[in-house]
Amino acid sequence: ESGGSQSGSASGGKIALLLPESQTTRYEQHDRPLFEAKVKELCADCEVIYSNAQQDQSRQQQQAEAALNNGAQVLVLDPVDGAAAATIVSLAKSKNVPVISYDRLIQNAPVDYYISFDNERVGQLQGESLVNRLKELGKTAGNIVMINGSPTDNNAKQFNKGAHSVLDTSGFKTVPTPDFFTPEWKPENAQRFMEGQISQLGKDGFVGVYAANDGTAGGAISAMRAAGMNPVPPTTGQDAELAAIQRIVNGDQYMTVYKAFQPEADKAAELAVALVKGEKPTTDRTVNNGAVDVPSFLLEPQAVNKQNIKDTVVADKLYTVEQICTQTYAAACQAAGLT
Amino acid sequence: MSGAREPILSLRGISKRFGAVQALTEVDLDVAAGEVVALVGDNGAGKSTLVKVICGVGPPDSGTITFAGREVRVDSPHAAQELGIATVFQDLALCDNLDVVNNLFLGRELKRGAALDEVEMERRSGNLLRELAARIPSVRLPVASLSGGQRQTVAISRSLLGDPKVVLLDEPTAALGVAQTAQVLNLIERLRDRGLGVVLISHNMVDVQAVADRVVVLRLGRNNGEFRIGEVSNEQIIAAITGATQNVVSERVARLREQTSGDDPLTAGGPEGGAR
Amino acid sequence: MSGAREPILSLRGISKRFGAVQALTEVDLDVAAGEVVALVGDNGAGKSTLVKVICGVGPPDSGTITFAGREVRVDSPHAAQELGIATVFQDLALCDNLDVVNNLFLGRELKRGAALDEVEMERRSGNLLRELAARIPSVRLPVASLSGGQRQTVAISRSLLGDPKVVLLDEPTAALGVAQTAQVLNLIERLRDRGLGVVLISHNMVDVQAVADRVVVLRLGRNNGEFRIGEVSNEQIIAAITGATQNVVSERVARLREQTSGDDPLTAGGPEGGAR
Amino acid sequence: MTDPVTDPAVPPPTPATELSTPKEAVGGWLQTLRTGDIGSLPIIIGLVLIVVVFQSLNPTFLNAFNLVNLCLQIAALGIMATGITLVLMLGEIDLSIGSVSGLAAAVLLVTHVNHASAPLLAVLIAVLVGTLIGALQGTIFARIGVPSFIVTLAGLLIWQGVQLRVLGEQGTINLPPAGTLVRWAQFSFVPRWLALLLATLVPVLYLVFNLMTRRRRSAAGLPVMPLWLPVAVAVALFVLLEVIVLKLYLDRGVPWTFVFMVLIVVFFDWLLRRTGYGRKIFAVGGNIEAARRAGINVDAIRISVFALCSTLAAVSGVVAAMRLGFANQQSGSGETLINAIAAAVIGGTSLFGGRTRRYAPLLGALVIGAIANGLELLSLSSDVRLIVTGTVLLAAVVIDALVQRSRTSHGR
Amino acid sequence: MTDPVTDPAVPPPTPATELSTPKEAVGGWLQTLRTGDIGSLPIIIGLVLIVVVFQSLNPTFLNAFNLVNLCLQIAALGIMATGITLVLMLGEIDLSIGSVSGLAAAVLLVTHVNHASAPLLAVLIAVLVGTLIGALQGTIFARIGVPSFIVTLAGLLIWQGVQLRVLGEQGTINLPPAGTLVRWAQFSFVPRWLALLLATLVPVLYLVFNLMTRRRRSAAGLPVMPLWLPVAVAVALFVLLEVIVLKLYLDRGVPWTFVFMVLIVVFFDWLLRRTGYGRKIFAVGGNIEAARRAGINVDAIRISVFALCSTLAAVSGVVAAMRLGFANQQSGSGETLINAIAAAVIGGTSLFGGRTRRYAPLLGALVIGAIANGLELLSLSSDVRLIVTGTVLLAAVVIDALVQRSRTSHGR
Ligand SMILES: Nc1ncnc2c1ncn2[C@@H]1O[C@H](COP(=O)(O)OP(=O)(O)OP(=O)(O)O)[C@@H](O)[C@H]1O
Ligand SMILES: Nc1ncnc2c1ncn2[C@@H]1O[C@H](COP(=O)(O)OP(=O)(O)OP(=O)(O)O)[C@@H](O)[C@H]1O
Ligand SMILES: [Mg+2]
Ligand SMILES: [Mg+2]
Repeated sequence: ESGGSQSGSASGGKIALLLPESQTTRYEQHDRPLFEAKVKELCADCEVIYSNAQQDQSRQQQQAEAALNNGAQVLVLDPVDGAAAATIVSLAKSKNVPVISYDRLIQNAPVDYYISFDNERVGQLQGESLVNRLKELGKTAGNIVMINGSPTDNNAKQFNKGAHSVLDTSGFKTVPTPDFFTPEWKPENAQRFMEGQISQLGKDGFVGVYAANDGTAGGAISAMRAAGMNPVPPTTGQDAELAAIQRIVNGDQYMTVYKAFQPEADKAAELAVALVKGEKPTTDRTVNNGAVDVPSFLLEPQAVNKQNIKDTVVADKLYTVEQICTQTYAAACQAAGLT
Repeated sequence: MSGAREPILSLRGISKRFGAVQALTEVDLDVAAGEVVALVGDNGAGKSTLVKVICGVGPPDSGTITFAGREVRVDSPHAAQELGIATVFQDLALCDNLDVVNNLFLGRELKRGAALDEVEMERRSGNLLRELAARIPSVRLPVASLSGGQRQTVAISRSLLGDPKVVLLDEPTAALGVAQTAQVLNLIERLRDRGLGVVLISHNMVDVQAVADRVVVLRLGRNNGEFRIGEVSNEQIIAAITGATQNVVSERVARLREQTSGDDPLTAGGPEGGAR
Repeated sequence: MSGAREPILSLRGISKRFGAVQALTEVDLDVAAGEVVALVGDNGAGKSTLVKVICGVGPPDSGTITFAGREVRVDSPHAAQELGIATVFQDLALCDNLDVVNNLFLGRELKRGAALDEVEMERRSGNLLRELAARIPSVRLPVASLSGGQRQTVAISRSLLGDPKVVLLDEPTAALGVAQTAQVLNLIERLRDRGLGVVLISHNMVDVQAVADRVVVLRLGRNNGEFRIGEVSNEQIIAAITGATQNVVSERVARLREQTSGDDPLTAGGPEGGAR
Repeated sequence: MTDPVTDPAVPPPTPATELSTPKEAVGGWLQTLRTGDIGSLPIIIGLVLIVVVFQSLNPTFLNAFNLVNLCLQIAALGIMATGITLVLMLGEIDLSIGSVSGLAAAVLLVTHVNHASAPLLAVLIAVLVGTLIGALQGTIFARIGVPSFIVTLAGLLIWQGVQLRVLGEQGTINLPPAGTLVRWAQFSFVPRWLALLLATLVPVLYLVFNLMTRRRRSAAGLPVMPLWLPVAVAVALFVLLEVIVLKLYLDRGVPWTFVFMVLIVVFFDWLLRRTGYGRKIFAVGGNIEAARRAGINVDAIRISVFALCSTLAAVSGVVAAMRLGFANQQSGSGETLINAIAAAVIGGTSLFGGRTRRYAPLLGALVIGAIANGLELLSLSSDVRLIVTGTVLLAAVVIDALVQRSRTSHGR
Repeated sequence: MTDPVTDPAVPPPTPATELSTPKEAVGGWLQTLRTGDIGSLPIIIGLVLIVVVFQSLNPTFLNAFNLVNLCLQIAALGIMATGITLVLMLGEIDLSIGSVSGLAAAVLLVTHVNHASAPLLAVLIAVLVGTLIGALQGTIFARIGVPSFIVTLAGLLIWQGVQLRVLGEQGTINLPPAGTLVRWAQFSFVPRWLALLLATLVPVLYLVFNLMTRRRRSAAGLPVMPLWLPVAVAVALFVLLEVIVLKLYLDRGVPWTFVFMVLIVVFFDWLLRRTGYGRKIFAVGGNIEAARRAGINVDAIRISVFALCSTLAAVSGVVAAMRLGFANQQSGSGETLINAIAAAVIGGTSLFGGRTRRYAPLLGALVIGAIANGLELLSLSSDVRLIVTGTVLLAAVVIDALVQRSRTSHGR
């Protein structure tokens, strides 16, 4: 038979961690080290096989095959495309390897567990924060420029759906129609799009900007500042990148969505180690993925703005105050009470 | 020999312009079957351009081409081949990445079922080249590695493969050795005897005098005289080519004759002096 | 004329192999200043290969090159140029995308400050080409649009620009018209008179007899005899080239003489018969 | 100065002997081996080195399971590389192949899943879409004269747009997990006996054809290779194939998709080298003006080659979709294009046209596939992975370049 | 048959007259215009059409604000396209420019922000990194003989890996929002008076140089263009520049980054066409063997061109980062590479080497920039946007191809 069963001793088990991309910092810089650390802590001689699919589903399939070949006993799979990862699950099933659907839900497949923040919830959260902020500023109507993620990324569609569920009933109007999706999530593309919107609508033609993540938010903000808008209208983001936190401190970006990677990674590691040891942990919730009700651990994403930076990302030790408050942002930090 | 006979190929009023350069102006040309017509002229006179007009590589701006009594449009090399016009180009036009056999049979490969019949092509190539006294180390060498004369031999052999009715040879012997030149001249005579029409472009008056029946002179893209071999001296042809009786060639001859006082250096070495 | 004089260029035991083809075997060659050496041989004899050895384009596998009394390594065209060796290649080697002026001055452009002096280069090009009786419509045409002879004239002019000590001419007149050929022969004589060493490769015995001082014969990549002009007939040279006294050339001559019964067609047309 | 001396060592100049003495023939063959057709050897050496390195870094690399995976992984790549090889042979480029493969995948899924066409019909439609696209692009290139780079760059964008359109709202469409298509691409393997039979037949047939040609050649008085050569090649081939097959059948065996890809590579190799059509492609790529003057219909060749390339890209997209079990907006995007061209080039296809080595797409796909596969086993972080991939890729080709270089300095 | 008749209409064959009769000189110049150097006209027509179409679809397109944005948007692209034009002139390719630009951006940010280097020093270091990379890649290509496609493909991967490494944990690094670099790239505009002065000086200088050359030519007895031509061009140029400048100063004005890009394009155009170095690049791209035989150090040319290309890619990356205000892992990825090559090709650079039109990178960048910019104003869905982009791109080049084609059928 294959190499899969050759090295499968119970204690020194192998756990595969399959992550989808490296273009945003979170996976390589947070999820992976956190996960690996937790596994080490729980099971000293367990080994983590790590792969990153660089946004390419077929590569992820290849990586899953490689992991199984390497003797992985659990797949912790964050699919590039949740709707498309069923093949990997069936491959794993054929080798009796359990699959944990990590961060993104694998659809239409007999997945064993699901740990995540809900993508649609992220979109909702962005929409809610934006609308609340606008109301705070005394605005009840106007255009919101919407900058979505990549047109070829299914997750971008889910963020978009969540955001629309809030914005469409808020009294504000999203522009343009149809929705703009940023090719490749590239900040440069978002920047150029925003510049076009400013020419189109005028600098006073919109009240806020919905940007799907921090990269596109950064591009949009640069466009607005270059057009001479200062301060810029409230702008959303996602991922809690350090650069975004700094922009928030500086008052350029209004908010970002922080998905606390630590609890998510820790939970996944616990679960994986348990599965290696042959245990079957139970959960209190299930999510239907089209095929089965998947036992699930659902974590709540958090909106981060100038007010709660200290209580969220700093408290979680994601960033230290020194990291955030470099010389450039020292004054703004002072003002925001970050010291 | 010819003259009265019906021409197989007949051009009337051919003109062609490249941007600011008027390469051909109202040129006429007749070739009869079984006749060798030498087309001569100075560099840039338009000889190669005329050849390209006939063989469909560079169709004329105006003028008519009559082939075997019918007016034809030769707007592609393929059309010319269909008519039975074979050409050796001055710039050879071989595929450097293909070997000798493949260049010879390019466009008219021999088949064996769906695949090529390499064995038969190779055999025939060998025979064909032997006929022209070619010195080619192997017919499986890419033509890129052949010497100038070897390439020219390949190009000449190529033109004989398709059983043509008219053969256009644009300076076919320019790069050939003495033996190979003699073979090509022999070959031209054989072609004439088989009833083909041959157009030979050459700067070598000895060769022209040796094999041509008629000489057509181009000068600055226009017809500048036509002669029957045997009724004309080299001096007269050269005068028509250069457009003056007093020219650098006659001057050079005169000067050398003076220096060597009577012992004409150009024909020194006995009666074979003329053979190149 | 030469012979006793110290050679400016001297090759000893040059061998070169291309895969299975032994192109040159232990070839020797001497050229003195003020001497024209004709290098003759059949197609594929290795003449062009020898030229490429001398000018650094295709360094030899073994053998030595002595230039002006010093043994030298010529492993790049640049090295050859530094020594003062200029070459006209059989395959011309012009840049089709550049115009005549730029091809002429390629690698030795005239400057005016940091930029090129286009005006001066154009002026000199015109003069240079005029000297060779070139018929070129405009020196600003890309060489791709020139006729065969025009290209050859450009290549020859190119070699004269760098004030060389030795000039290698690989079939320089192959594509030239009668007037241009005469000019190039005149030019070769002028070069000799200016004390340059000239190596002339040609298949045309008339030209060889006209300008060469000495003839070196290559056959199948080896030295096959050396003659002084004036002491040798064309027949003897051709015999050395083809390796037999009874050969296709002599046969052809004999046959034609028979047919035309005494009126030698190769020299028909008066004493100028030898001029091409 | 001296009288002519006829060197007695010089053979008589009868051309017949010059063309066919057996000694020279062998020399000529050795020459060919040393110059042109040694061809694929350096890249095979590169491949072996890659295998050795990865195996030493992670012993699971040469597992039967992993080798079967490798076969499955490179099927789509090899097919696409075959297509682009044809275009590169013309000295042109087709940037649209990735998008075309993605569009074909989308069309397959939509017709098969959403419109419930029979599997074969859906495949046919998807492939036909590729053919039409290729013919269109080829025509714009050949007839209007827009550079192929621009035509196919426009294609890259346009067909990706169409792909998004075809997939519509759904974004991702799954194939029925137990359907014919998925089964064929993921779970169909050649029966062991058949694989062993094929592994025996191939060298035998090679030998038989070789001997037949040999006979015809001697009958025609042409030089022939020494007899030991085809025998040695056949034996080597036999041993290699048997070892591979036996190894693969420790796991699932030889996938049909892999066999399919190899058949495509072999067929197009035959087409290029043994048919008049292929010869014309060589000619157009080598010297387009010479080809035109030889009466070849250059436009027809160009259009047909672009059509073939797109067709193969579509086939590749279909195979990839079947193997993945779905198609989405990303099918065919990203590195698909560059990997295919890289495979062709690594295998020995010149970007300048007119030159390619035997089975270039297969060898190139093996190199790229092996690198990707081997690296997956090493659990590297993204940055290191990228750096290593680039370095190994370069290293695999350097051997080839060095061999070429020393060859050039010996005269070719 | 007849005696030779010397045609009286034929001019006497003294070559002197053939080379320089004024009539023929004008003919020759018209010829040049019709054949080679009409050059950029068709693509300018394409550009005008694009502008007309977009303006009619959305009248904000020709807004001063939008035009200023367009200038800002194409600065980085134009610089990168200038670099790749040099490589394309050799008939080679550099796939690594995107990665190099991304790496340069990362290096800039890390040195400037994390290690607090002075802005100029940081820029210098980033650009130098590009130069070194280019020299390295060029050397591997020229000396070892690995095809440039493969060397730079390896580079594409390796430098992206290094970029990730350099950016490290943070992933995204902000430039100080009010720092020198951001200010220069986003908020620095040429003063109005200076812009107007330049817009006047350029045509005047053009005319002066032209008349000086004219004088030298007649002094040397060479044919000259008719006098009205440079005057007409200068007047047209003057009007065009004034209109554009006046328009742009309805908004912020002419950005310095744009001026910087134009200067780079003009400088390299001059380098290519007016210096010995550029002439050597033409020669190597046109016929490498001829160049080698002319004594040109081909390796040196190749290495230096790759170094220049990477240097410009790095400069482009720096400009892009400054304009964006930050750099992340995506800097330089995706379409950056293909857009740069496309700009060069659209502008009239041949992929086969040895041919490029005047100011090709600028014109190409304008076309690509205008299409992208115009489409942003149209609110299209992603699929339609892709399709339209591809179609417009193709359409912009078709005019050019048609002109070329009719020209070819007239003999060139
Ligand atoms: N493609 C072209 N573009 C522009 N001009 C051309 C082209 N081809 C030929 N010419 C010009 O047309 C004229 C005639 O050229 P052609 O090649 O017919 O001369 P030729 O008589 O064959 O001369 P040669 O004896 O040197 O071969 C020349 O002045 C040449 O420059
Ligand atoms: N690059 C090469 N590769 C392989 N063989 C070559 C190469 N160059 C020349 N040869 C071979 O070397 C031999 C000599 O060639 P060379 O060009 O020197 O002949 P040549 O004397 O100049 O003939 P010609 O009179 O036809 O120009 C020929 O048989 C040729 O096929
Ligand atoms: Mg000619
Ligand atoms: Mg030669």
